[in-house]
Amino acid sequence: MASIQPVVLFFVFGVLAGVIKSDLKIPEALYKSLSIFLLIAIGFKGGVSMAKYEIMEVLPVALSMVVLSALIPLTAYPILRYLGKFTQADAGAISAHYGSVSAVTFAVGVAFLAAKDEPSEGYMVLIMALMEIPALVTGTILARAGAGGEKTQWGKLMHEILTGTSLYLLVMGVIIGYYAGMVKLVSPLDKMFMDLFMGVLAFFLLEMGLLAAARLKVVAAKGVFIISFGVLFPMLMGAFGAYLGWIFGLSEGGTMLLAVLYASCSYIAAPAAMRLAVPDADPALSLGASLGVTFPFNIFIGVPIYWEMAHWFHSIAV
Amino acid sequence: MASIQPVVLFFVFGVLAGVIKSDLKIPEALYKSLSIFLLIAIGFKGGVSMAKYEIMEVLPVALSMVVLSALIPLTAYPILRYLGKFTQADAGAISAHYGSVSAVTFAVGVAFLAAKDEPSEGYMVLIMALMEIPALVTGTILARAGAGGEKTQWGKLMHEILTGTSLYLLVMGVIIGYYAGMVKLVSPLDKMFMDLFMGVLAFFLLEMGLLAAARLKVVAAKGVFIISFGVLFPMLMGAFGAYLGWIFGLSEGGTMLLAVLYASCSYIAAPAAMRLAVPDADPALSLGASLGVTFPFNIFIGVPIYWEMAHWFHSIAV
Amino acid sequence: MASIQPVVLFFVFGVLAGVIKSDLKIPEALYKSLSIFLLIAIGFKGGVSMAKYEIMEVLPVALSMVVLSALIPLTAYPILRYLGKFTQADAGAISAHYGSVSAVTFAVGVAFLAAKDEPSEGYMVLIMALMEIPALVTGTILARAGAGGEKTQWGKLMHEILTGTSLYLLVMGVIIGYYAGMVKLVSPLDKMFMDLFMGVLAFFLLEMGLLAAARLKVVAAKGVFIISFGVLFPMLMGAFGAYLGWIFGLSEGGTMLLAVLYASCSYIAAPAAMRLAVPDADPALSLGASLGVTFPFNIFIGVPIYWEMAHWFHSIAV
Amino acid sequence: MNNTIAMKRFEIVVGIEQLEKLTELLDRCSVRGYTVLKNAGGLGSLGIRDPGDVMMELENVMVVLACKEDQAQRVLDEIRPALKKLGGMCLISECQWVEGPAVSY
Amino acid sequence: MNNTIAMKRFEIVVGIEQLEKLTELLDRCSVRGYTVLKNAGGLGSLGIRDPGDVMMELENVMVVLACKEDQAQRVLDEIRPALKKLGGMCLISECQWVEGPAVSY
Amino acid sequence: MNNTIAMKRFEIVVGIEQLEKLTELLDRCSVRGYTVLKNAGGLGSLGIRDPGDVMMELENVMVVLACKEDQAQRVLDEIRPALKKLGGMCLISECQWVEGPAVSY
Ligand SMILES: Nc1ncnc2c1ncn2[C@@H]1O[C@H](COP(=O)(O)O)[C@@H](O)[C@H]1O
Ligand SMILES: Nc1ncnc2c1ncn2[C@@H]1O[C@H](COP(=O)(O)O)[C@@H](O)[C@H]1O
Ligand SMILES: Nc1ncnc2c1ncn2[C@@H]1O[C@H](COP(=O)(O)O)[C@@H](O)[C@H]1O
Ligand code: NA
Ligand code: NA
Ligand code: NA
Repeated sequence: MASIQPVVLFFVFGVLAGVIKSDLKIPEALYKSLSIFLLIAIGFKGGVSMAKYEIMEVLPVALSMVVLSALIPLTAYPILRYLGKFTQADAGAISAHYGSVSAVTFAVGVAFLAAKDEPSEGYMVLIMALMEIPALVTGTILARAGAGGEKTQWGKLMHEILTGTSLYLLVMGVIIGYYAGMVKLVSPLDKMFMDLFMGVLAFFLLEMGLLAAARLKVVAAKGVFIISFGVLFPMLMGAFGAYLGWIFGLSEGGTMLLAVLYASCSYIAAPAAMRLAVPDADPALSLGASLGVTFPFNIFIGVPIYWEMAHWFHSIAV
Repeated sequence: MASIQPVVLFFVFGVLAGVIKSDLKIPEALYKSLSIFLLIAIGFKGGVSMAKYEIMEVLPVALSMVVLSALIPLTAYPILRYLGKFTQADAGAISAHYGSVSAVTFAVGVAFLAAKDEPSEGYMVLIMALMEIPALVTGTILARAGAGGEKTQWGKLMHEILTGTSLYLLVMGVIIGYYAGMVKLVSPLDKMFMDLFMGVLAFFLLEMGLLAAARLKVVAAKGVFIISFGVLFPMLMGAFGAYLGWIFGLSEGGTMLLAVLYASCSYIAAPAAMRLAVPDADPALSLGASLGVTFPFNIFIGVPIYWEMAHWFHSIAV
Repeated sequence: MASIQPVVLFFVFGVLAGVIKSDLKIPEALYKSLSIFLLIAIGFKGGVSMAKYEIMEVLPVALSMVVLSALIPLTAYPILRYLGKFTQADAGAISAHYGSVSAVTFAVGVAFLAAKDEPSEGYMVLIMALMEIPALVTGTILARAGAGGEKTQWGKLMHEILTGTSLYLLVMGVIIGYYAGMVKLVSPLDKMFMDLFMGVLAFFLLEMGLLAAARLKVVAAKGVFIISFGVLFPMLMGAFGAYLGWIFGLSEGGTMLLAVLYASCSYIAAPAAMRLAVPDADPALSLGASLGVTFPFNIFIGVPIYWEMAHWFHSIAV
Repeated sequence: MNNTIAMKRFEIVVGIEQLEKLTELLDRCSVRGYTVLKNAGGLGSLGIRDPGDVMMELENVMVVLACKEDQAQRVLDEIRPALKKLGGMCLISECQWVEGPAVSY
Repeated sequence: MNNTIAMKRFEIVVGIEQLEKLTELLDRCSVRGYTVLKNAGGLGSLGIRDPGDVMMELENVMVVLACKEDQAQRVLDEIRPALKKLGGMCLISECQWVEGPAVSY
Repeated sequence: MNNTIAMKRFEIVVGIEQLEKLTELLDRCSVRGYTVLKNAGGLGSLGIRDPGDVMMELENVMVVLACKEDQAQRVLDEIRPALKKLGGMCLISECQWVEGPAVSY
């Protein structure tokens, strides 16, 4: 009954390497290659299992959960702006990060379920891919509404959001996986995108550990509020996600994954979009909170808690 | 009865990413690593299945097909020079590209056969590796014969051709695969070079799509003749290859692969050699045609057509 | 009854590519990625099989073999200093290289045993990881004792040794593998770290061949003594290692691996440490000997010889 | 120095996202040669840019350009107003062009 | 040239392991802008350094820096003694800074 | 500026396939120091070269070199005729070498 999976130990050793100043370095090209792999593989896996559903049956539910995720930045913003006393730009940018999702946290959640042999809905991946859109749009509006300065270039921003690498690769993976599932030609591709998934995730988490160690130092200097926010806000959103999942009748595994999506926050797509949309926000703040605090919290403590939440909701009624 | 394999969808999404100007980028080091992998793996696979033949039995047939492939540039040249009105340098360089082969197109052909469970001769790989030689030599002669300017440095050129990365890796793969097949030690290496083949091809096709999208734009500006050539000439050569394969008594699968070899054209070895041998040729032209037009044509439309051709020849007589 | 494994042919082709001046190049990022993979995978494998032992039972034996390995540089130094007439700095630095180990040579040894289906003790990996420490410390003392110049910065050096990439990744691999073995969650990670091991090793050996070809040229210019040393000293140490392994009651496979560890020499960790600790030593000399001479000798000739040695010792008494 | 031509040397540093605009501008000035060094980092009014930081993805390019005096004035007239949008830095110094076979200035 | 300010241009090459110390030194001189080019190689008193040699792992960085005369003197006074520890090379030349929107010197 | 030596600064850009010939040439002139920046691109008489274009594989290198006047004349005399074969560009400018512990010029 091991609650810590071997794969997350790679993250621990990455952090440790940063802390003890080991000269361990992951080549930039490897980091980028692994992240391309993970996004495609996550999408592909989801797409293959979506091939088992009538797509039109699940779409309304999936889209509802995407639309409702706009509530995340709307909740985060007032907390950050009025309790945290952040500038409008920073509060909006951080909201966008927390409304968005972390594919790697999701992957750790999937691995957690796999170790427990718990099934989940394949279309959670599609929700993940699409959740970026309301989060980044809402966050930008919050950051810019009424503010002076240059006008937001919405065309450019929407292009960045809709064609951004992570959304593109996830959706591509879903479509190809779905097609492969339909025509029953998953087989030679699964050797790469499914069998190697966990091993690639291990490497990636090692690098994430190195990156998080560097970020944590920076965010610690930004004060205790942002750290508390990085721990408490995901718990709140995780509970909200679990509640929604239960309401919408997802399986226990799916409920937990929705909680993970709501609780996790972005450190790839959101920073790129916010750099463009809210250049006056401080990226060290949002990245520090999401990568330095919330990401480690989620993969170690959050994921098991969200599982308990899902379990609890499913135990109250049939 | 799916005629489009999931793996070629990766190419489609690569092109699409280029068209919609997604910021998706494949790290250069990944692209090079994947191409090294594919060349070794293609060679290795071929070598392993060659271990089943008496090598001296197949060598004459294989070499004949290699020698006959010199007819490809000899056919292409007058068409390009007199119908297409290209300069001698350009006509020769393009001929060299079309006489040479594309290992990735070949790989798509192999995947097509695998999905149909059709066998083919392992030594087709050896033919592929060696076909570069007559093509590049003939193309250079055509480009330079009688032309003034600096003398062709044949020593340097032959060194470039014979030690060039793609020929070297293919031959190396064949030899190691052959040896491994003979001593029955294929086993731990196949986990890499066979099981992962399709997954690696998927990544590679994604990048090829990005590259082709960029090339197509350039070649489109060069006029309609080169685009027509890029579609019609491979069909002609594919038919010729299928005819030869049938004459030489290859299996249906082998016949189709020979058609693919004759029809496909190079975008890695040939550009490097032509840069050296025919520096006054315009690489945008030859690369644009081979990568922007013929490559996509072959993997989507050509491969199934060459299969039908092989089928047709084999149905006329026993 | 093949004595040469297919995987070492990749090394041969790497050397050949260097000799014939092929333009084959392995991207730097790939080389670094593969070496990270190999170190983790070697550690992981060892850790998984260590999970079968009572750790406290094997620790004393393992540590003894580590401590005794300090004899290697102590033997090498006088030979190099007084027979070879090298400077104190060079003799010390080369001693450090030969006292240390080569993870890839070890991997070739493991592959040799795997092809013979011979078992070995998993904790050999731990010995390998730790052997760097006495070798580098002893080598540095030999190089600097009594010498003038700047004082050795022991703090910095010990930090470099203890947090250096190879030691860190090996130990990390061992710990995660051990944990995964204990909680019985090896399964999804083994698809990466075990199944692909040989394929990755193949790529790595190809690059090692390229590197060795370049190094051999340099070391050849340094005279015949260092080349003889690079062949004979490993044989001596291999015999010593085999003797120790037999004394300590290791299995035949384990005895052979200990011989390999004692015989092999470092070309990654030691150069980095010596650059820091003995900057006045000539790295072309130590690297040339270890990578250009001893490494190829060991993987082709040494490994089978060490196996015979292990066999011979085990045949004298029960 | 013999066989050399007195010229102006421009050294321009901008964010890589501006490179296309910059080369278009140079094309408009009919510049016939320049050298591009990517993967640059640095410190400026917008803070630190480090291309090795995979999370931030901030990269500079340095463009070095040699041209004759009159051409230089044209480049300067075009680039000065453009710098407002491009950000970054532009230095001009004196140099001697060593005459070779090709004229790419 | 109009709208330009006469400045000094520093061009410093050191081993990458010294880069942190160098930027700290520049910070101490209150320098407000510089450009860093990594992955440099070269020949010097310590022999050849080639960042492409995976076994040797020797890499240089080039730091380019434009600043006003008074600032330049301060940088020179700091960097000259430090060069002893840093190794490497430091060149100074004249240049003109093209005035842009931001002042990062 | 005190403690500095007046020198010539060479800035040479050639295709990477010519780098070996160039460094051999510099060796022949007994040059004792230079810095090499690979992965450069650019525009010249032979068109655009972009090391990021994996299909074309065209890469430039920039070599920066500081040396004393007399040495400089020797380098110039050697490099001017060689440029015909090497292609590329060579600029010369004035600079001050900051005296450090090592003499690598
Ligand atoms: N005027 C110039 N200013 C800066 N770099 C140049 C100039 N002309 C040529 N170059 C560089 O030299 C390389 C080779 O030039 P070329 O041999 O004329 O094509 C080009 O790719 C540029 O990187
Ligand atoms: N004084 C300077 N010296 C050298 N490079 C500079 C200087 N000021 C700015 N830069 C470079 O120009 C880039 C953009 O500057 P900025 O737009 O002011 O942030 C910086 O990241 C530096 O690489
Ligand atoms: N005369 C020079 N011209 C250009 N670069 C130099 C010169 N001398 C040294 N360097 C650079 O400075 C680095 C360190 O020099 P050193 O510490 O003398 O080995 C060298 O690797 C070169 O990149
Ligand atoms: Na979220
Ligand atoms: Na062909
Ligand atoms: Na040893």
